[in-house]
Amino acid sequence: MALDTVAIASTTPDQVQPFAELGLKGDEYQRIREILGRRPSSSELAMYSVMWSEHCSYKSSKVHLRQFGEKAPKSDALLVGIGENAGVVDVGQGYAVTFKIESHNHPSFIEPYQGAATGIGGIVRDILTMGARPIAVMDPLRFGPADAPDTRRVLPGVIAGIGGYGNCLGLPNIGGEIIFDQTYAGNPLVNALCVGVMRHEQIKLAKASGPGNLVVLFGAKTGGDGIGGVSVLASETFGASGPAKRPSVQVGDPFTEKVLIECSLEIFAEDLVVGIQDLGGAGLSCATSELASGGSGGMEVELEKVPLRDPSLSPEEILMSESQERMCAIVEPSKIARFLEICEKWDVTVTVIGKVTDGDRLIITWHGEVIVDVPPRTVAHEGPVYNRPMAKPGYLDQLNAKVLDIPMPKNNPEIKAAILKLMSSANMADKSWVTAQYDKYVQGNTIQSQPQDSGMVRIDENTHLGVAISTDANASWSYLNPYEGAKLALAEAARNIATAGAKPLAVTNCLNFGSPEDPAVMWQFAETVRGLADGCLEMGLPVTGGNVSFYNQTGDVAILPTPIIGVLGVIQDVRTHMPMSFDVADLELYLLGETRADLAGSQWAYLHNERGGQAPLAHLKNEMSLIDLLLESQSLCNARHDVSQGGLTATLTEMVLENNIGATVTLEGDLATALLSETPGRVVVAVHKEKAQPLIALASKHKIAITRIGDTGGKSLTINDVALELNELRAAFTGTFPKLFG
Amino acid sequence: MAKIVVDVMLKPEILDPQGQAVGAALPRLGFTFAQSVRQGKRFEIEVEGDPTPAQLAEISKAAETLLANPVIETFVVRVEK
Amino acid sequence: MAKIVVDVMLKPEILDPQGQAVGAALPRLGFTFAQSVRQGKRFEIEVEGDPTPAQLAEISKAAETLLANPVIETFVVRVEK
Amino acid sequence: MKVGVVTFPGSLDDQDAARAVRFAGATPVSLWHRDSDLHGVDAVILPGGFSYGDYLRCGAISRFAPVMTSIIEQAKSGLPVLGICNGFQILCESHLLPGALTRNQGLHFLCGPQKIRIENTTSAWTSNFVQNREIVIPLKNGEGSFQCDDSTLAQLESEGRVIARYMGENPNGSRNLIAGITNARGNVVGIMPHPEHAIDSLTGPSTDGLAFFTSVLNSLVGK
Ligand SMILES: Nc1ncnc2c1ncn2[C@@H]1O[C@H](COP(=O)(O)OP(=O)(O)O)[C@@H](O)[C@H]1O
Ligand SMILES: [Mg+2]
Repeated sequence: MALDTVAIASTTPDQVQPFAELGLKGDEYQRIREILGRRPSSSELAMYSVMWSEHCSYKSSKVHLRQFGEKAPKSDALLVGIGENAGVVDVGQGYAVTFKIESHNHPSFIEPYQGAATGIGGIVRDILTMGARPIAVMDPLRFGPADAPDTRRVLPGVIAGIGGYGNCLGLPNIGGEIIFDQTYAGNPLVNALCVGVMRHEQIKLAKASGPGNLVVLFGAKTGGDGIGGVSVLASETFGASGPAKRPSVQVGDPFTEKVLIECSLEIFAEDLVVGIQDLGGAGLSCATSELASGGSGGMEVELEKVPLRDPSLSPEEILMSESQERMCAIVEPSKIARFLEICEKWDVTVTVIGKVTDGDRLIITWHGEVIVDVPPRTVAHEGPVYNRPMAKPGYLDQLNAKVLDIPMPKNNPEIKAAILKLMSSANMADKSWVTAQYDKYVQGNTIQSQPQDSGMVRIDENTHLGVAISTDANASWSYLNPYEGAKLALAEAARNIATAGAKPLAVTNCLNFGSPEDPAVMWQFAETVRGLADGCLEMGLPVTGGNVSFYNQTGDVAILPTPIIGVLGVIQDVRTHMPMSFDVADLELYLLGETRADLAGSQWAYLHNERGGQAPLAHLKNEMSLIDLLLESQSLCNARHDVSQGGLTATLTEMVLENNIGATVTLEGDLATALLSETPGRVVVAVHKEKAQPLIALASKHKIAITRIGDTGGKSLTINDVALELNELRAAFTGTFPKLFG
Repeated sequence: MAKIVVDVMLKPEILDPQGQAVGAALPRLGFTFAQSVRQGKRFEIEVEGDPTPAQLAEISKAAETLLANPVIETFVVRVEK
Repeated sequence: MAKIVVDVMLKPEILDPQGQAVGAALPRLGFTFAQSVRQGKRFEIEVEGDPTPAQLAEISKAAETLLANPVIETFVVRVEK
Repeated sequence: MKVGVVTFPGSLDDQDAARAVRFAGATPVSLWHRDSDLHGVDAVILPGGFSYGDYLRCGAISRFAPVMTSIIEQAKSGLPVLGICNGFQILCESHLLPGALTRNQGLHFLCGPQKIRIENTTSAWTSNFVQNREIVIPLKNGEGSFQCDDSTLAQLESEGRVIARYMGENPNGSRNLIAGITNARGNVVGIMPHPEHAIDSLTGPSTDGLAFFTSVLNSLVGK
């Protein structure tokens, strides 16, 4: 079959089109016909089908995500909000910071190395697109059971991919998470966060304005990557002979991206672009329609000018290709010469493929024939919106009502065994087998990285201004109560910023869920968004952007609802940052916050396959007081560490092992509960003796419970009458990953 | 001792940044003969005596599961003297 | 179009951790026949028409200066149909 | 005193190297890979990173950059040159230093603080160290295993050209635990771990790395 043009489409209204194979519903296809007043050409069909996919259009989540705008707290810090490639916040001194999380879950299951690598590549381009220099990455991850054979395939590949791509870009990896759970087998979560910094006046937006301005494509050549789905169109176009094979896997080239970053930054520095957009999901379809839609609407593109890696690509395929390491800029004609010169300097392929017009249609031609003629807003921003049915899962009440029946350690030998068991379990064990594969020093601005509570980077060497970021999610709690779970994750991330000495400022998120077509999953999602929006309002933190990943499920079984919450904070002087571990003996140890019997959803429950019970409730007022206390007591403390998964056991173990200085601790009440409960809102603090009184006074001012729990020093962690030699504890803690993954 | 060779190459439709880099470097050094360069892996496996067909089949199996990733790569097994 | 192949292998005396890792993994997967495994690189270079002896000499030159590092590697150039 | 820092496409630690030069009290001058003019610098640093993506072999493609032609020429007549990590790989590929750096024995990229011992304090880049001083600086690479034939190894050892050696467990399979070497003249030094990331204890594991950069200033003044 020959080229399908708009002219042909107008005269062949009855031609049958494979919209269902492209994932469009019957009524969605009808809507496209109504918008265009005719059937779409095959190129238009390709564009609408990708842009109206769940991934690009947010059709199931949009009605819920609105709350982030509606409930948004007043914040002077927000410079660019939801809707752009990434949100931007003001961090003072004329600096703006942009950060965002994206998921690359499914591709990482298919081809772990390339899937994860291109996940990093994609989020870095989103940050670059805002006009910012990317300065660090983070990687919250979830896998199936640690000892499952498939995890042994997926995890090392994912780690190598994240390291391989991020290291080659020269971006320090400053944090992340690795959690294992049965529900992630077959659905690993590979979320990637990037943070970037720029001056206020350098912020760039995705808009094509100014008729006569040029549409410029630069970066890698376009190949057939990631267009498996569109091959139905290609096969029609090519007829019986069939197109060359199309890869379903995208392969990344970090070197090309590194050069693209430097080239783009030089272009930005000389103020040579009017608007810019990266090419990610849906490739050119997305970039052209979003740029046009962001401006006044008119754009003409000559598609045959796109430089190809594979000359056999059809126009439909070129529009949908997800080849990596490409950008699309809008450039004034008077600046194009300099633009091309900079690309030449960096050996970056660059082509003018079209121009902005004063019309309101996006028109794409192929060797002179019009193959696309659409109102761009209908492609990019006015896709279908669904209010999907939702229902609280039937099992939940019963699950919440369950009285926990977990074996608790009863005597000293059992306590000791429990500590070793917990700290050597894959979820709690030392992750340096992973993090040693990531460059954390590059750029010379990393103040904190793994295994600290949050990652921290300096953004100005002279004024010492810095930012801290933490990502957190507790899917076990979200499973028991998605509304509270979202708030708790937010609180934890904010707390992790404050323990390090930074003030929480803004929020990003990546919402990983099962199928939105399952009312129970949709309910989990809606409750999560409601919880996060309420929580952000209460804590005064704006949501600046994020990402939704649906369809993470195997058959009927969805993953645990996993809202990864990222909080960004500011620290005026990075030299005052607070590490998680003490490096001297004879400090006093205090616990801030109260411990209750919160074992539901805990790691100890997980180790005993207990999923039931009631998640703790989030007390955000209290969390905010705790944060105030942490920020005000900065100069009094020597070290402090958040209490979260694994309870006090994990906090104390991590503190003593980090610098190899032990501690003697005395805990009141039931020792097993004190050690294993995961009550939120707690922090362990180490202070010099003479600073203890002022700290206690501040705590009482902020109405935060403070308990003296012990002293630092020695070569063991001794809790009441249970003594663990640091070497023994270390062996348990550090042995697990090398044993599992070599 | 016989030598079994397994050649593993990226499928032609898959981006090969390594081959591209080499292809771009050659002309800079004055070598202009190459139309395209692809880079792959070569495994040399030594076995005792002449390899039996069963052994070769086993090696193909190993190539498929370990030496190559069939999602993005193809491979060829052959005996080299 | 002809295909010229350049095989590059580490010299036998140079440590080959990749080959070693494959060699160690094979028996774990139930393949017990391998005496030793070495991993190298394979370049496939496409040239216009049948390669002339002069072209092959040039390719050998390119292999020596760029594709292989003679300090640690050896190489073989051949034409493949 | 001007110290050139070369930027290849894919160089990553060039800013860090320039910062280290400043910390040491000299002026960093950035040199572009395509530019064969060295702009009158008194010494040159080839920084870490993945020049040209480190495809093929680390440093194999960079060696042919125009700037390297000038550096190779002037190094032969005594210009102090320090190659860090990727820079060390480039120096070996350029045959300014013997041997080669190959894939880490554990096959992973490895990043972390590394203890090394400075064993040669006569080179242009190590003269400010005390002999056998043990220092901690970051090691971060995927291909840092130093390999050479037996006779080269014997020569390096007998001539005292091993600049630095890894302490403790061998992190990557390097022969004789070699972390860095120098040429016979002592002006060209390659080191796998990163002294430029250890000049400020706020961002690095120590300040032990600074002496590499002050050393070259001293050796230049002494001329
Ligand atoms: N969970 C979420 N919370 C807040 N904003 C979101 C969320 N999911 C998506 N968004 C916002 O919706 C917009 C579109 O997202 P997306 O299509 O992922 O952007 P891109 O294609 O640039 O990655 C972005 O501004 C993004 O920040
Ligand atoms: Mg984007």
